[in-house]
Amino acid sequence: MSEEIPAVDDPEHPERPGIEHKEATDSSNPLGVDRPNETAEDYTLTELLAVTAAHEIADHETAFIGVGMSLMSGVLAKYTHAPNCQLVTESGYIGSVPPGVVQSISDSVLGVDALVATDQCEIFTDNQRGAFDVGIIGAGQIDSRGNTNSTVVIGDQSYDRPKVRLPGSGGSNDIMTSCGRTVVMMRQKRRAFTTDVDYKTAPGHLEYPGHREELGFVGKGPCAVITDMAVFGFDDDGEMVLESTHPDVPVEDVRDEVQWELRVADEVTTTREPTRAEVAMLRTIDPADVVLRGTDYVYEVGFEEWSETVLEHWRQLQSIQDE
Amino acid sequence: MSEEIPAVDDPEHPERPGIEHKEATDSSNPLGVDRPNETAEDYTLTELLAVTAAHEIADHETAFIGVGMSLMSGVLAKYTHAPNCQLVTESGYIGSVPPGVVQSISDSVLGVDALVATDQCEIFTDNQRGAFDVGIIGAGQIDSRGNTNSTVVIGDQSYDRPKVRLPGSGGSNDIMTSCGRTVVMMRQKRRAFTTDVDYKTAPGHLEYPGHREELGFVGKGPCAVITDMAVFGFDDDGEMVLESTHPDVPVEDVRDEVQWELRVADEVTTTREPTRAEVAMLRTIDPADVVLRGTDYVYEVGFEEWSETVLEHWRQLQSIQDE
Amino acid sequence: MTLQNTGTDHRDGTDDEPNGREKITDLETAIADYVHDGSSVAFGGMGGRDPEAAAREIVRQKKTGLTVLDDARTTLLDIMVGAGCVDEYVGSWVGTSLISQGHNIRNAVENEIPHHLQMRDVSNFGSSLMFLAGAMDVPFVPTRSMLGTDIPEHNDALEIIDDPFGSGDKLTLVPAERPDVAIIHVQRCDPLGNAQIHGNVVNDHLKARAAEHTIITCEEIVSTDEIRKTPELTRIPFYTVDAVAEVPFGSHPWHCYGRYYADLPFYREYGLRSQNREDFLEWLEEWIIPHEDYLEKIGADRLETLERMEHEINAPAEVRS
Amino acid sequence: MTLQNTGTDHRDGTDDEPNGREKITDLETAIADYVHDGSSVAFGGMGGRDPEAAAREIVRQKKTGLTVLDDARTTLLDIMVGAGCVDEYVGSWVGTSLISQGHNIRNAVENEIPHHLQMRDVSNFGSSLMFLAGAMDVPFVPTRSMLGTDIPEHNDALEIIDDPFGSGDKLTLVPAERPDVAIIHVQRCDPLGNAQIHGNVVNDHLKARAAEHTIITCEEIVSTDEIRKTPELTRIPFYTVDAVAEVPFGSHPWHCYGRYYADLPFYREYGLRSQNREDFLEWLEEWIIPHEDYLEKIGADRLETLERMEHEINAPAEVRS
Repeated sequence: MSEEIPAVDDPEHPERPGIEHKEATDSSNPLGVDRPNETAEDYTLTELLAVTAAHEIADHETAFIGVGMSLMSGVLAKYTHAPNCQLVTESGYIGSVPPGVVQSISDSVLGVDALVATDQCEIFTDNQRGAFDVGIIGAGQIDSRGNTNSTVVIGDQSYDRPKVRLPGSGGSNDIMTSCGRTVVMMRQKRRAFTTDVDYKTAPGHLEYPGHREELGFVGKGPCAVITDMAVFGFDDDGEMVLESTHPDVPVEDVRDEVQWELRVADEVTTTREPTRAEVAMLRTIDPADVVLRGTDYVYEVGFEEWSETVLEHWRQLQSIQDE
Repeated sequence: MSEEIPAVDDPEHPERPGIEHKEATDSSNPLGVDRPNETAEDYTLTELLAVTAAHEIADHETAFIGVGMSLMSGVLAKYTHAPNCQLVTESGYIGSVPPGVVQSISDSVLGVDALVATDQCEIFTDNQRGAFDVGIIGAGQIDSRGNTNSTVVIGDQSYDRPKVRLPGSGGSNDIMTSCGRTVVMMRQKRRAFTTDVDYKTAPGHLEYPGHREELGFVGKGPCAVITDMAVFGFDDDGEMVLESTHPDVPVEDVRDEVQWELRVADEVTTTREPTRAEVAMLRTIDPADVVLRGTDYVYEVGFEEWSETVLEHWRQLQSIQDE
Repeated sequence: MTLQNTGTDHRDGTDDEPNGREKITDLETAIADYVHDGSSVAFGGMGGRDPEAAAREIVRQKKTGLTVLDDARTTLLDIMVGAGCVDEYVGSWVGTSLISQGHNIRNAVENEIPHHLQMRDVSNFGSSLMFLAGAMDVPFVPTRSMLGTDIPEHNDALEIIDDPFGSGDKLTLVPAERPDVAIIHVQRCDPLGNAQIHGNVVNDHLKARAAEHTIITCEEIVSTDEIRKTPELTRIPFYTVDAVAEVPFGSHPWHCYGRYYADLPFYREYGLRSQNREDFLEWLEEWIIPHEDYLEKIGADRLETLERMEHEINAPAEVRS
Repeated sequence: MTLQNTGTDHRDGTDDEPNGREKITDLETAIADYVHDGSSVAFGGMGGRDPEAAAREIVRQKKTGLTVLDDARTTLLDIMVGAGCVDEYVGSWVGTSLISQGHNIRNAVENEIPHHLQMRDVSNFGSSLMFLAGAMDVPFVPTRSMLGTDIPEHNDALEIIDDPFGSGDKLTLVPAERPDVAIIHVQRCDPLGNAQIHGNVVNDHLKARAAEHTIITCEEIVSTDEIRKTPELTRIPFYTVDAVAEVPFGSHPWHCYGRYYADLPFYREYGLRSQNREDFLEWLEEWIIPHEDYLEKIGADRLETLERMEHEINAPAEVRS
């Protein structure tokens, strides 16, 4: 890339994009919502999380995303403040414009208008080379240095016969190792924010400052953790720092859900609330609440109504895109 | 592959196909030549070599071929006795049906009707895995164990500043290492059939019996050497053995062009001569004698006549293929 | 070594098939011929273009003791584990998606029901590389993934070394895996086994190459001449393929890019009914049937709707090739 | 590390280009910006789809001290070596084809005319793997090629090791190469740098990924929407590309699959005129000119004939995509 573009190993680069309010442009309000930049009157916690994660993706960035909330945030970013970001998925699609909710990592909505359809080995080759700016992953446990566990909750048992078997790394290890920076989305639970993860699946800031560099990683590791209560960053030591709490969440409540002595920013802010435009767009991307509210109602209605509902949503989003 | 098909590491496999006369079928005489199986009345030495090499490819085999004589032989095999062989070229085409002479390894005639258009790394990955049956390569020097040199004639100079710089390995090293068996085509010259090659580019039977197996090679190495005077095989020790001489070439003349004490088969035969059908087909593949006689006349005629001649040949071969 | 030799006994002379040896068979025969008790198996796709029908046929044929060598794997593994076919899984991710949770897999790992499932974890890239190494016939391929984590601690097959070129970097060596059989579902394939993939490829090109045997199931068998029109899409060449079975809707209930969308209501029902053992066994009874019967049970209208949905978002194959 | 960051300063807000940052430039600027004296360069194609116009532009801009990191390389290397641009070549094969013999390369290696050309040999697979390792950002990739031969004896960058997994096999480790710049010619590319290749790919996808910078020259710049119709053909994605220049007939006198056939009479003339130094210098004088002038000198009729020839054997791009 040309000289003036900061590189991943440029200390400036892994900084997260700002989330200050910007003047809405047409591309950030494609639905034509009234007063698009005003705080939404009603929004759910999940919508707040999706919007917060979306703002971790800046315009023109390549964003390595998975299913569920991760992809929802990527699609929201692309339809709002980051129209030139390009989405990358590990199954082999780059630059697609998904017209709706994604159910699996090879969901054919990820093929819609893709720039590249290739294989997984090539995607992760490029990831290892440092081609991607930001990744968004999930995890079951996390420690104060952002090391995550999505493999096993061992408890007093063993890896082979654990208390809870989780899905496994998927791409989360590879993304945390090599992606420019990584955002982790998790539930804020004391048992999950642990002093010692049962199994280290993906490398956060590892054991000590400089540990990642020693191992030769091109990625800068976790830059943010977004939970249902708060947003955390990481300080120069690689320790998690509480940056903001969601509206009406006291700092103490967050502390209670963390096993270690939590570092807290000098000025803990309140997480920026979603705008009217953002909430409207989210509801257009996922009108059936599959991701956002985790409800199954669209599947309960029977096959015919399901298929008609899905088709209708696709057409709606595609018409936005065509404009 | 299914159980009944012999594997590369099956000792039976690397045996070369017989070249006994077979009843001509339609596919082996697509030009409809009279008395197709009779020995051609007039043929050149180069035509003899091309036909001899073609018979090293059996029907249904995958043949890894290069430009020039190697490809000419592959195309001839496909148009005559081996209609189901599939040609593989290192630039990334598999299964093409070239309508004429090939000028480079990415010649677009190699793209004609290809089954696969892929990359070089994948072709050599498959080669290393043992996917290909027979390769045909050239070389500048060869020793009694079939080790070849196509890199440098050093003489009393050095690798860096050699007497003669040759083109280099190309794919010949990779083919000799991993292809099921390899045929080498060379000029019979005493200075080329040497007791010690100046530089070992491609591995023949290396230093001693079992040496290839020790290194873990999947390919069986050189199975035949075809020159302008003779055809050689290799015995169980990995030593070259004179099998046949071309018509009117005495065994002694061949010995004179070999630096070592040549092993000679109990019964040295005369190389089978080309048939009328084979010579007719060769002249259709290369009517301008670019490969077969090494003449440049088609380029001397001027651009317009050249292009018309080439187009005409393509159409002729394509009409054969369509039948 | 078996990925070789489209050829056969060279001395048996001519063969009248103009395009070489044909490999067409039916699904039942393909599974019976290549998947045996104790086999290691890799499946293609990844929550899309998965060979679901082939996996159900494995269950129907009551194969046991299988090792699944894979990347991320969803429904078909959960069904096979619940049915008792699988002893070990080597891969990067198990589970399903939003609306189903891999209940059988958890039950096997945590509770040994129906019996214990041995897990050997790698990352997704690790999974690609184990097939790449197998495809290349080298003992390993190096990566930076998995360093500093517990993945190599619990997967003895992985080695950590110092870069022999002296950079001071550490590297994870991912050893080659060579499944006994790879089963890949694609949109189209010719009788010789030239398999074309529209859309994303995941690790299918590598699995077919790494495996000792490869079964292609496809939506449609097309002529070799049809393949020649778009040689760039032939990601799996004939010489890596042993059997070709035409299995329309072979990925149902998952997606097949350009052909049909995922049947998510069906999939959700599986998620609900796999939550307890008794319901799951009933589900097996109901749905582990020959593929033709399965499709009939789903119903032509429903399948047609899934096709219509996919064509709404991605151009159908006849337009694309 | 430079293969990264389509992004830029995230804080500079919106950008009105609907499809992201455009990278269109002209050939002269692209070469001036990315190829410097002493640069290491990899060229795409291989006796077909070679970036001949780009190489002539390098000669025209009198770049010196270049290292060419490559696989097999023909005319363009011979011209550059004869013109004194190149100090070192790392690759698998040099020369030309049937009717020309790489006279300048031999003259440089054997006789130091115009100055010595340092050679570092690898096999063809070795060449693919040095770019694969560079693309993967690992120090090496192992292979069985080159074992038992003199290639590693004269190429100190290659290492022979015993398989650390204890198979007893030896392996050749091919070290990563990262050219300063890769120059790849393709049939079509969009303004973002999504480069599509029809027909064979050779090592181009790996070279673009291994290189610090990539210049795409293309027959035709097409819209991003056009690229989206056949995403399987995008072998070089935008994030590996720095500059895109539309250079019609950019591979002349070589072939460009689906576009035009090789101009073999032109090529033969080069072969004849490069046999001695004086004739070669005259050839340089005559043909090292801006690409537009070059094409005019070749003549529109002749170029059209080459297109007609190629279309006779391979369907043109507009039919294929």
